[in-house]
This record gives sequence, C-alpha cells and structure tokens, in this order.
Amino acid sequence: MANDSEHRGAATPEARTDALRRVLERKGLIEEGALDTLQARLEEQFDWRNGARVVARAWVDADYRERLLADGTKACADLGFTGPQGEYIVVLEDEPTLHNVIVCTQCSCTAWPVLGLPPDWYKSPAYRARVAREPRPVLKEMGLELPPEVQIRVWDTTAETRFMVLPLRPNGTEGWSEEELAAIVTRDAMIGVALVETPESG
Amino acid sequence: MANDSEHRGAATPEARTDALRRVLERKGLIEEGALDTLQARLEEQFDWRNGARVVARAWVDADYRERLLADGTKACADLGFTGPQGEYIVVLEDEPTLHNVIVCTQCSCTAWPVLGLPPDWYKSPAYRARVAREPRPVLKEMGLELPPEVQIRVWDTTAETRFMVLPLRPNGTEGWSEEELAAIVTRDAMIGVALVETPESG
Amino acid sequence: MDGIHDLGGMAGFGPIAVEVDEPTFHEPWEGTAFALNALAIGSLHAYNADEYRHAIERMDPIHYLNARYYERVLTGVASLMVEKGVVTRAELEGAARGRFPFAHPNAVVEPDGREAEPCPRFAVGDRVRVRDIHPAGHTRVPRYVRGKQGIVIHVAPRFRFPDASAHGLPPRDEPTVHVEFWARDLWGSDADEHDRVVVDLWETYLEVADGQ
Amino acid sequence: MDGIHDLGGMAGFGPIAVEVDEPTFHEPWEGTAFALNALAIGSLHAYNADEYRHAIERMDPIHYLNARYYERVLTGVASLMVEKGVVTRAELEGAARGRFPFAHPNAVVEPDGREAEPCPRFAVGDRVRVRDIHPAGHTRVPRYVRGKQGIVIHVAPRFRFPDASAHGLPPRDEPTVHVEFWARDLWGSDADEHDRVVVDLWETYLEVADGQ
Repeated sequence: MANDSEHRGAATPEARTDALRRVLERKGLIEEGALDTLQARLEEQFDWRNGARVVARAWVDADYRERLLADGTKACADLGFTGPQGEYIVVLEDEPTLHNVIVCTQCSCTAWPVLGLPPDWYKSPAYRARVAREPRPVLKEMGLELPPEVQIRVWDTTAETRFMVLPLRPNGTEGWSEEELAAIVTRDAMIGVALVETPESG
Repeated sequence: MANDSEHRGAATPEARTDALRRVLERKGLIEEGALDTLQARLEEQFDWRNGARVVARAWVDADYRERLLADGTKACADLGFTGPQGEYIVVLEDEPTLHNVIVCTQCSCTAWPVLGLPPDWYKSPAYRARVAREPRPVLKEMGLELPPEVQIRVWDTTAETRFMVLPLRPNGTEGWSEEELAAIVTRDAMIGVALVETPESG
Repeated sequence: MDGIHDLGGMAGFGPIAVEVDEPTFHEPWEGTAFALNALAIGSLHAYNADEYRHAIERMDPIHYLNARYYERVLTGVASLMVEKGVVTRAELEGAARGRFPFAHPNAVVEPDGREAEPCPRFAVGDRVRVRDIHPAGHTRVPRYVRGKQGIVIHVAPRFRFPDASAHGLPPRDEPTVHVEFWARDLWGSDADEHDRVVVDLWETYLEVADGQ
Repeated sequence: MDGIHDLGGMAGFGPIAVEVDEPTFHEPWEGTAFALNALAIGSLHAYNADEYRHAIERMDPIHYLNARYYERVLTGVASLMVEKGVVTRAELEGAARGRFPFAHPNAVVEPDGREAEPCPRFAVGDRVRVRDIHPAGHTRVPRYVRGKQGIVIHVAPRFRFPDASAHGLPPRDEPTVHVEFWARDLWGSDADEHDRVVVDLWETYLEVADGQ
C-alpha cells in the first residue's frame, strides 16, 4: 500500500515533474531552454496529419501504395516522416471484408511520426484490456458498427514494429486531390476505430 | 473511469453504509436492533480461538486428531464450532518437512467458525497475489524462514472447502494441558504464515 | 470473468502490510457492512453467495484495488440491492448525500448445457487438465491453472456450481476436487522445484489429462 | 513480470472514455514529463527504452491504474533517475515539497544463456507455440498468448531482446515475428470465430508447435 497516487498524500504530478526538472537543472544536466526546444521539436515531429498524407498518397498513387505495403518505414520516410517510434513501420491494409485495429496492451507504443502522440483513450486500461478480446463490441461502442461478414484483425504492438492502418478509401471521392483526401483521413481511422468518411457520408 | 473510490468525489464508505442501512430500515426490511444483534452474534461465533482449541485438542488426543484429519467439519462441530463458511472444513496437517499455507486468491474465503474473520493482510491484494506464486519469500517477509528441505504446499480456497492448518506442536510442550496449549496457538499459525512457539522458543 | 479479483500470481505488489493487534473491525461501519451482507443473504434472501462474490468482482478495477475489504463488501451488497430492485440508486445516493459507486453491470450468461453426473467423475490419483475457459460471467477457476495439469488428491462433496448460480441459471450441484499442481508447472523455472499448489475445482472445470 | 501492465483481455473495465478534441497535453507538466523522458534516453543516456518501460511496469498496481499516462511516464523517469544515481529521492521530495511515489524495486534477473542465432529461426507459415514463461523481470510476451499456438505471418528485423536489455544483461538482437492467433484459441468460444489477433514476438518466446 506504499506507492499510491497523489490522493494519499503525495505531491501532485505537476509538482513532481517540476521538482525533477529543477533538480536536473541544478545539476547542470539540462541546459537553459533545452527542454522547451526538445518538446517543441517533438510535438512538431509527431503529428497524425503526417499519417493522413501517407494514406492520401497511397490512395492516389498505386505505385506508392505498393511500396508502402511492402516497406512502410521507407515509404513514410520518402514523405519525410521518420524518427523515434518510427524505426520499423508496418502498414495494415483494410479490405472490404477485413478490418484492422491497433492496440498496445502492455504500454502505449504507437508509430509517433505518422500517428502522433496517441489520445488518452488509446492509453487507457479499458481500451488496452478490452480491444484484444472483444474488438467488435469495443468498436461498436466507439461508433463503428462493422457488418458481421467483416473479419477483424487486432494487432498488438508488443515489440518494435509500429503499425498504421491504411483505411478503405470512401466511395464518392473519385477524382479528389491528394490534399482533399488527406483532409478527411482521421487518426482514429489509422488506428482502426473509425472508417474514413466524406462530409456527405459522415 | 466512472467507478472510483471516495477520493474522486464519492461519499465515504461510512456514509454509504449508513445510507444503505437507513434506506433498508425505512422500507421495513430491517427490524429495530436486528442488525446490531446479528453483528454481535456473528462476532462471537467467528473467533479464531475456536480453532486454537481444535488444535490443542488434536495435540493431546490422538483419537481426536485422527477424526479431525478424516472429517474436519464433524470434529470441529464436536467442539461446537459450526456455521457459515464452516460447512466443509478440511484440516491440513503440517509435517516436519511439509508446511501448509492457506490463501484465497479470488476473494477472501476463510473458515470463519474456526479461523475467525481474517485480518486485512490476508484479504490484501499483495498477499492474495503473491503467496500462491512465491510462498517462501512471502513467509520469510512475514517472519517465517523455512529451511530449504521443508516443502511448501499452498492451498487456494477457490471453492467451498474451507481449510485450517494443524501446525506442528512445538518442542518443550510435553505435559502441557490442553488449555495451556490452546493459549499458544495463533491465528497466523492456523493460516500457515507462522509456527506455534512457546514463550521460551519465541 | 478474467477480472482484477483473479489475483493469484500477479507480480508488482509490494510488501504485505501486517498490522499488529489488528481489531476485527477498524471502524463501526465495517461491522455494519458485514452484518448487512449476512442479513441480505441469510434473512432477506435478496441474493446468494455466488451473486455476492461476483458483484464484488464486477467492481471497477481501480475501485477494487483502492477499496479495502469492507468497502468491497459494502459495494457488493449495495450493487445487488439495486440490481434486485430492493432499493434504488437515487435512494442510496440521496441518503448518502453523495456519489455511491456501484459494480459494473452483469454480463449476459447462457446455460452451459451440462447436467450433474450421478457419480463423481474424478477419483484421487486421477491426472486432470484444467479447461482453458474464459467465461464472461462468474467463474471460480483461476487463470493461473487454466490449461495446466495436476493430480486429484481429494474429492469434496457436491456444491452448487457457481458459474450458473451467480447468474440465476438452473442450479446444479457437483463435486469439487482438490487438484495438486507443481509450482513449476504454474510459474516456470523460477519456482521452487518441491513446492506445490492445491486448487479446489468443480468438475466442470476439468477434463482428463493428455495420454490417459 | 506478470504485472498490472499486462492488460490484454482483462475484463471488468467499463466503457472507454473518449474525449472530443483532446489536446496533445492536458496540462503543461505533461509535455515536460514527456520531454524529460526523451532527454533522459536520447541525450543523457541515463537508461534505455526497455528499462523505461519496465520501470513503469514496476509501479504499484494501485498507482498504475490510478495514474493517467503522463503520470506513469513521470514515475518511470523519476524512478530510473533515482535508481541510476542521477538524483536522490531526498532531492526530489525536497524539491516537490511532498511524497514522490516511485516504482517498486527491480527483480534480480539472470542471463538466459541463449545466443543470437545467425539466421531467423522462423519463417512465414510456420506454426509456433508461445513458451509458457513467467519471468520475474521485464518481458514483452503477454500472458494471454502464453502456451497458445499460432502462425507466423511476417518476420521483422532484429531488435534488442528486451528481457535482457531491461536488466543490463548482455544485449542480444534477434528477429521478432508477427504471429497470428485465432481469437477463439485465446478467449474461448465467446470470441468471434473469424476474428484474429496478431502479436509481435521475439524468437526466444517461441518454439515449434506440436506435431511439426
């Protein structure tokens, strides 16, 4: 019972974070401003809109799509998306009767350079515990009711591969530009808890 | 995240208990004083000193010991110890090279009529999680370091059998009366996390 | 259900906190909560002991680990009293003047179609394997023995099969057997080679082991 | 370790709470905690990513479930900074003006004696069984696939074997393979008969399946 959260008399996470930063600064291990610079750089680097651009490119360029599915890391790097947690990216292709969904049951590993830093629900015990076991009810709860003929493949990020779902291109987007397509791709669709929808279909 | 403990804004367990009692009283489901009477009766009935008397009797009476090991429920009932959570008692005989220890990994089932209502540590997640897996370090941590040649048998109370350990009678108690023996038997020894010791050995 | 209550073998808890000269109840409300449960089961017949255990298992894992024993008792009793229609949430929260956390709802559980056998299926000395089942509802077969093999060392009397009884399904009494496992078969090579674990299991949880 | 972090398949959590238009960081300290970890691994080389993951796993289960993600990050970083001697508990608690909960201590882990194989041991289409191991230290093989059989569907590059790397043991790179399991083999007959789960596993976790 020793190690509880702040409700049992610990300093707040904010006070503890600040304490760690100040102690490291005092020891000269953090240079003036280095932490802010690092944080800003990482926040810019880890943006799920990068993944949306990858998806849009794959939808309009059959050759790129093929390369993306054969070597996700390289194809993402070709668009400039690399970095920590993107060392080995595997792209999962949705099909009309096969739906992919990603989880990290043991922590919260994510392909940061293309999916960004994931939302709280993705990191919550509830999602991590439940989606590996009962993906269909979980997806339905999150607003995605899949027809019974669609099989589900859950990918658990237990090692160093980082996954990204290549969702189905929605009907009614024939002739759309890559930019227009990128604008309708969502992070949730690249995790696999949503489909990509057009303003009309959505 | 809906169902947290009082630290996230719930009423205290005390206020909740009182609320439940009052609502039941208001509905006429609890008669005046019935709850206090019931509680007093149960507290009297569930006393680990009952088990100490069983152990002492088994130590001085070879016939009783045999009956206790053959049919724990009946032998305990012969001394007047019966009731809820004592419907089927199995007594586990310690030997010089075999040590028994009891746990309920899934909840906190205990032979109330002979072991009493168990202490918090017995009901804690730490004990329940650890003793089934690493009994030797757990016992050592609790003050009982067993020689390596003593084998350990952990009994998990997963169904309706209720266990009680018959500990080794300590050396130096030859000629002691049943009452004197009962006075040195502890609840911890009947759970299996301690040996019975004399004031000299202890 | 494979819930937080199924703690056997979970690593990461620290030392076991032992309180010297611990009282039976630390505060009066604990005794009240205990007596309320005894009253609800024994006098009001509002629910049975299997439903009660399962109600506690259905507590949110965060609440379950944060709560001490008698808060879990209280939450089990109160959740069932609401679910059985004896009281309402609103009545309890009104009387408590605050939020009253309850257990999560029960799963829908179908009958398993089995029938009680006239004679015990297993005898002392039988080698058995625990079925690798993961029921959505209440069960008393710990995860740590599922799929494992052990030896029957004792056959106990018939008791009500809890996976049915906790969900209002047709009751069925069947023997439980004490099955002894080598610790190493359960926990791997880190375990002591001589240590054993005995688990008390209803017959439905068991099948004849391989090569028998 | 079979810890609280190994959540795959645990039942009893309620609905998944989704926040609309969630910001990357809810409070500035969360971004600071994230950057501190990146700095500690990337610039200070105070510890590696496997040690970091394991430090979070060593948090007390109650703290783990109560803490949101960035509090877990913070606790992992701070625990390792103390364990590595970069800072002291007293320094941190003094600066925080309050208690600073850390992870529980590391287990003592011995080398497993294995060596990296020159070629990948498994190929696409191989039927494999996950070894039923329960290491005291860090491991990345979830409990829910231990002892289960599946098919290799992809062989990934070599990565550092985390069970060694998290404990300062001699590093060893070996391929990981994506193993596909039928959901019913993992969760029993309640699971959808067509659903599958793919788990990314280091070769050491695997053996050739029965009857191959």
